[in-house]
Amino acid sequence: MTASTSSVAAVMSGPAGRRGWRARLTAWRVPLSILALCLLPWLLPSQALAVNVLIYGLVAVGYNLLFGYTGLLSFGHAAFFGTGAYATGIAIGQFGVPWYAAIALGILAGGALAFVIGLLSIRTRGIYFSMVTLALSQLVYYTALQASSWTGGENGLRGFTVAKLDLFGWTIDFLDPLKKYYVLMVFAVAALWLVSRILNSPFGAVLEAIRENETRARACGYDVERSKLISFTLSGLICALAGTLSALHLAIVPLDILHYHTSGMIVMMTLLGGAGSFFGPFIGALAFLLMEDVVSLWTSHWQIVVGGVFILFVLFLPKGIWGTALSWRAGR
Amino acid sequence: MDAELIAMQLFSGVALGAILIMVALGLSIIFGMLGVVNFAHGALFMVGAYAGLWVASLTGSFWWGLLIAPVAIGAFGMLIERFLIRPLYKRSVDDPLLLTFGLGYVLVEAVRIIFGSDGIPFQTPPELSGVADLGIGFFPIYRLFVVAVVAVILLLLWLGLEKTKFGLIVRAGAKDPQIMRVLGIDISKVWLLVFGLGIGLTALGGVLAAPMRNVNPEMGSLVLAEAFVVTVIGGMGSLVGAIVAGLLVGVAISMTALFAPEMATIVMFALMALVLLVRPHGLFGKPVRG
Amino acid sequence: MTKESKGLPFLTRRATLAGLAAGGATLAMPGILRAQGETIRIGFPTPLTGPFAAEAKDQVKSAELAVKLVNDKGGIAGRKVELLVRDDKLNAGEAATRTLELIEKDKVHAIVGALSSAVQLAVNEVTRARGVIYVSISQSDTINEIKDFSRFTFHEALNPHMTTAAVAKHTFKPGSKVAYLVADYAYGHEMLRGFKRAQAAIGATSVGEILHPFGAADYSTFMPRLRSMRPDILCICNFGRDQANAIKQAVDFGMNRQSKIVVPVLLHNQRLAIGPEAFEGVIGGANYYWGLEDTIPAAKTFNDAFKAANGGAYPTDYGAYGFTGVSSLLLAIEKAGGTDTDKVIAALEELKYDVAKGPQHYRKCDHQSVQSVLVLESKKKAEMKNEADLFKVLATEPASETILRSCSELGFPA
Amino acid sequence: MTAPLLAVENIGRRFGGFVALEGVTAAFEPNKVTAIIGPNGAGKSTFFNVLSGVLPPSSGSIRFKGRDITGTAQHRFAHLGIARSYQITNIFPELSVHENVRVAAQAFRARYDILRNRASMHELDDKADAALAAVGLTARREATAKFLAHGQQRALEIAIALAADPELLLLDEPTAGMGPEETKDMVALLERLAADRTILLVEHKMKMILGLSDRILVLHHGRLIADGSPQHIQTDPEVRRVYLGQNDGYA
Repeated sequence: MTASTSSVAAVMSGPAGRRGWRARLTAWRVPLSILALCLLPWLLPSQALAVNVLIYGLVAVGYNLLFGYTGLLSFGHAAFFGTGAYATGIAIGQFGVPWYAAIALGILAGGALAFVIGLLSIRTRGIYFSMVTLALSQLVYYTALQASSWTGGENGLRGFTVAKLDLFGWTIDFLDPLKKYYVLMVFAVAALWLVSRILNSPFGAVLEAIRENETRARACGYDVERSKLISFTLSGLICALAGTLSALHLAIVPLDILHYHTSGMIVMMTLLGGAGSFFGPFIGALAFLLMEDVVSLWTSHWQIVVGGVFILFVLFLPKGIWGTALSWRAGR
Repeated sequence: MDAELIAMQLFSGVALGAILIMVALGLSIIFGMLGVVNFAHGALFMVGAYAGLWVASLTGSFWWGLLIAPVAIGAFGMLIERFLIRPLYKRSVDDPLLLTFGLGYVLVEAVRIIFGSDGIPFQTPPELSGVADLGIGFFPIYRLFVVAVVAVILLLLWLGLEKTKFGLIVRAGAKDPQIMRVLGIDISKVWLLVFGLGIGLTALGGVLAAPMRNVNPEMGSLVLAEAFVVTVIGGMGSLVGAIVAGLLVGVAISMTALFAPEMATIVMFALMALVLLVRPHGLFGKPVRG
Repeated sequence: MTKESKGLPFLTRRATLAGLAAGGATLAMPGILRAQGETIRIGFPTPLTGPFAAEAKDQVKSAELAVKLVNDKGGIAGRKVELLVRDDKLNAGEAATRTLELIEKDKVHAIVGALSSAVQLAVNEVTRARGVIYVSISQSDTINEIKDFSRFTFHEALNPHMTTAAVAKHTFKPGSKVAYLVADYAYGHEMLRGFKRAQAAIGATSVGEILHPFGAADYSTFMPRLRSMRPDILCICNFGRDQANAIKQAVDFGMNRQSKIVVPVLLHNQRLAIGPEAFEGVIGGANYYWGLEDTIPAAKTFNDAFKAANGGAYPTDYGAYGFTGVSSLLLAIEKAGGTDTDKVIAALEELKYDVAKGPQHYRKCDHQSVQSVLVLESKKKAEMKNEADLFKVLATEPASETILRSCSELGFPA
Repeated sequence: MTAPLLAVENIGRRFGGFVALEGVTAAFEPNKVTAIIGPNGAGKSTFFNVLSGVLPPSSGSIRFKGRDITGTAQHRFAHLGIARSYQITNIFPELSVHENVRVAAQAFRARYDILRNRASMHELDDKADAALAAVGLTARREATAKFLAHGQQRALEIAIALAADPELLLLDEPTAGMGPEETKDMVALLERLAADRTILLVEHKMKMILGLSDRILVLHHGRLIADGSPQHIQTDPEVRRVYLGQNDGYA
């Protein structure tokens, strides 16, 4: 699936202007994302849902860097998402660290874990890579369950509600859902900008080369393992950021955030929207959460609908919503 | 700790491993032959248990459930291979994995709709209930029966693989899929049967587990994780690996249960991580090239 | 829910009278409130999907019954009551999101619900920060402690401490040898702590404790060791599926021949799911059992109303929480004469209610509902008179603060 | 004699008990075309894989420009100035033709740079365009690589190797699967390249090798059995014996 979704990516690497609308779309992708995110809370049924789309969209964007652009199917990204959240919650709740420093700590903790898990897992290939990431992330899950004096165990982490944000003499009411959304959005946008930069950078080209043909990339003179490790770590950093935002938003960290079901959900969202495309992950998160929200209002059997839709996508629209839309427009 | 207790503990580890082997074997056969990582394997284990229960309640006999359900679910597995997985062979190896992941969701929810989300009692068949005195301690007769059934299945499987033409093809195909094309064998038919066999085995595991663990829609979730651990430790695609690792994990869990019981789940994943770091392709697996 | 209106009298005339006597606000300014006429909205997050879906559905039915009974008699001061049910999927993160939605978008006046310790603590955190009243209906000791205290939160459910105290009182004897199989998470540890305190008070002895991983499917590996401890009583301190599987496998290993199996909470729906054979003779605590109707009039009234509204089905233990939780809240709103948060809190703190299981009230310091604890024994199949005739009521531990931890022990200033 | 660009000494390679290569010693002078031939299973691929760093030799040493590079990581070989192409087309299928070559050229400029915009690195575009021009693919610059015809993909394969501007070019059957017309184009391309580069190639097409090579090495059962000019090899009795009855070698 990773290979088939990347004609989008091929276009991006060409010099701007040569491919008309697609190149323009690429050039404007960050401003367009900002615009869409600004409108999001006004378009969705609730602001809490908008924040969730923001957070899960960001996780999926981080995940996409590894899965969509580097071609590595990790089943352990819940570990970085969760570690970011736990580190932020613990920093605020147990050490009284200010919120912005707690965000930084959360990112660092999740990134450090990603580096370690990456170091251990990128030596394996293919399906084994998926399995090792799954196993290591489950170890993190059970560790969090056992270390209940730090994490709250199965009860989850609590007691770090941030009601007001103080910054440069300004005070923002963080309980106001709309203000909260826009504050969190600033961080998400910064991450999106960074991802866009990475994709446009020389390193972005290396990742795509590795995804397309690892052997050849190595023959061309790239240290494939090292590049994968960097990609893995960057991906983990972004997921960790999403985790810190989730902690600030919910004011709790549920243990489930570390479970492999969360990893599976991240994979599903990314695929649903379109792996290997810039907008895909966000669109996937939006579609997934909206579907779950709407379907669960009229039936408690929402899982059969979500699972069924996912199967249909794998079978018939492997490029995901956005990837398919792009190919239609391109007439291919 | 006295020796009798340790011996009992070892024995319960083996009994635990027996169910793990049933599930992991199917997972491993399917991966070895088709290159498909079946994420719906746990869900099909659960579906097998429900099917066994349903047949048993219709016929009034556990034995019919034990006989019919695995065959029926194996046939259902063939339908899955034919209509959902076959279209994906030309694509990336990730696609069947993702599809079966979605399929797991659908199967669990379908069972909730049909049988309710609560779980259903599954009584141990009266002729197998009660405990037996093993000399070192007491052990449920039913669990002894499970070990025996699994041993018989393994024996049949071994005979089938070693002594039949189909077995020859499967063994050759697991080593090198290319060779079947050369020999002019219709691979798609073999794959269909292998997938059905793998699913039948996990369904049998489900029926066997039902009288011990009751039946509920989520029973496959933990089993899937355990089966992955076993298959990865043994080496994906290796049948001997699945058997050895199944016993290894069973005994590891039971020994941890004796000395550090709260670590009994974590030990499984730690063992898996350790094996992978030392031997990335598992104890009996072949290295992946690429 | 069916719309049939049988003109049932409001269940708790006594409670209503108590409310009127204490507050009197309803009579004083009904005009203003009626003019307002805004619907009273109560958010109800509960795990409609997942392993406790059956309990959740019972909770919803019971909560809807409580709302219907109030609406049938014209609402509260002319305001209708609406129950907004949301699926929390037994996931704390999901529950927090749904609660935020209920507060921010649906502008609910209060929240009732949750069915696990983690979910309950998550909802507690969200409502505490936003000053929204929350009636929690799930068991936990943690939530009683000062660290998680919210003055907006009231605990309608039993907690592990009181349940284990009651169960131990009626099962442990001086000199009993007790072995424990405990789920290794907060709730399991809380139950163990409760039992051990009671054990010390009674003069029984512990012959061993085994912690098992939370959510395990197979308990066979613990059985040889438990057997070798030769206990008189085997206390299985876990919940739901874990409990069902642990009991079943203990019976498979013949543990029930050598020991009495005791659990803190005996679940109605788990007993239905596993069958009478495995549970035969198992003793455990409960907040409610429909069989109470023989001795308690309020139970009879509740059972009849529930059966009338739900095609003859009997209410269950966790279901009853939905009824008692929502009813107590509505009584307090009525007493406070509206949905003003501080007034409703004051009313809840003063409230004496008896809506289903005998007298209850919320303790002032931690807002724990002081109530009776039933000690039940699972019946033999042969003794069951009908499908719902599951348990024998061995004892009813009366509502009293003596089986609760003291306020100072929980960290509240004296 | 000029100093050799590449020299291998007593190279051996085993796979478990199987000896794929044994005691191969040879030196390669700059700006020469050397062909490596031998029947199937002679060890040509293994030899190529050792020379390009894919497999470390089990014994012996490799010197490049006088420096011992035995055991160097594969990706370092490109940086030393050794580039290779593959027998089975080995390109980046979903990337554009231009990007295929550009990313190869980039390996020497920026590998872990995440902050610059690669669109502004014009010298890489120019380098890629030059390599594309050299193999005659300029017209297909924007096409997605997987949509190219087979012959064009083989040319792209060479262009990717050329983007590194290597001193030593290792070509593994550059004309594999090509028709006569495409082969002719490829030979012309190789002749142009041979002017200022050292080329080692594995080939089966004898006519082509005889016309193109300055020197031929013959491997058999992992051993070097002949080494010399095309004329010399044609008359070598040992080579004739090895190839007797093996028509496929003379296609």
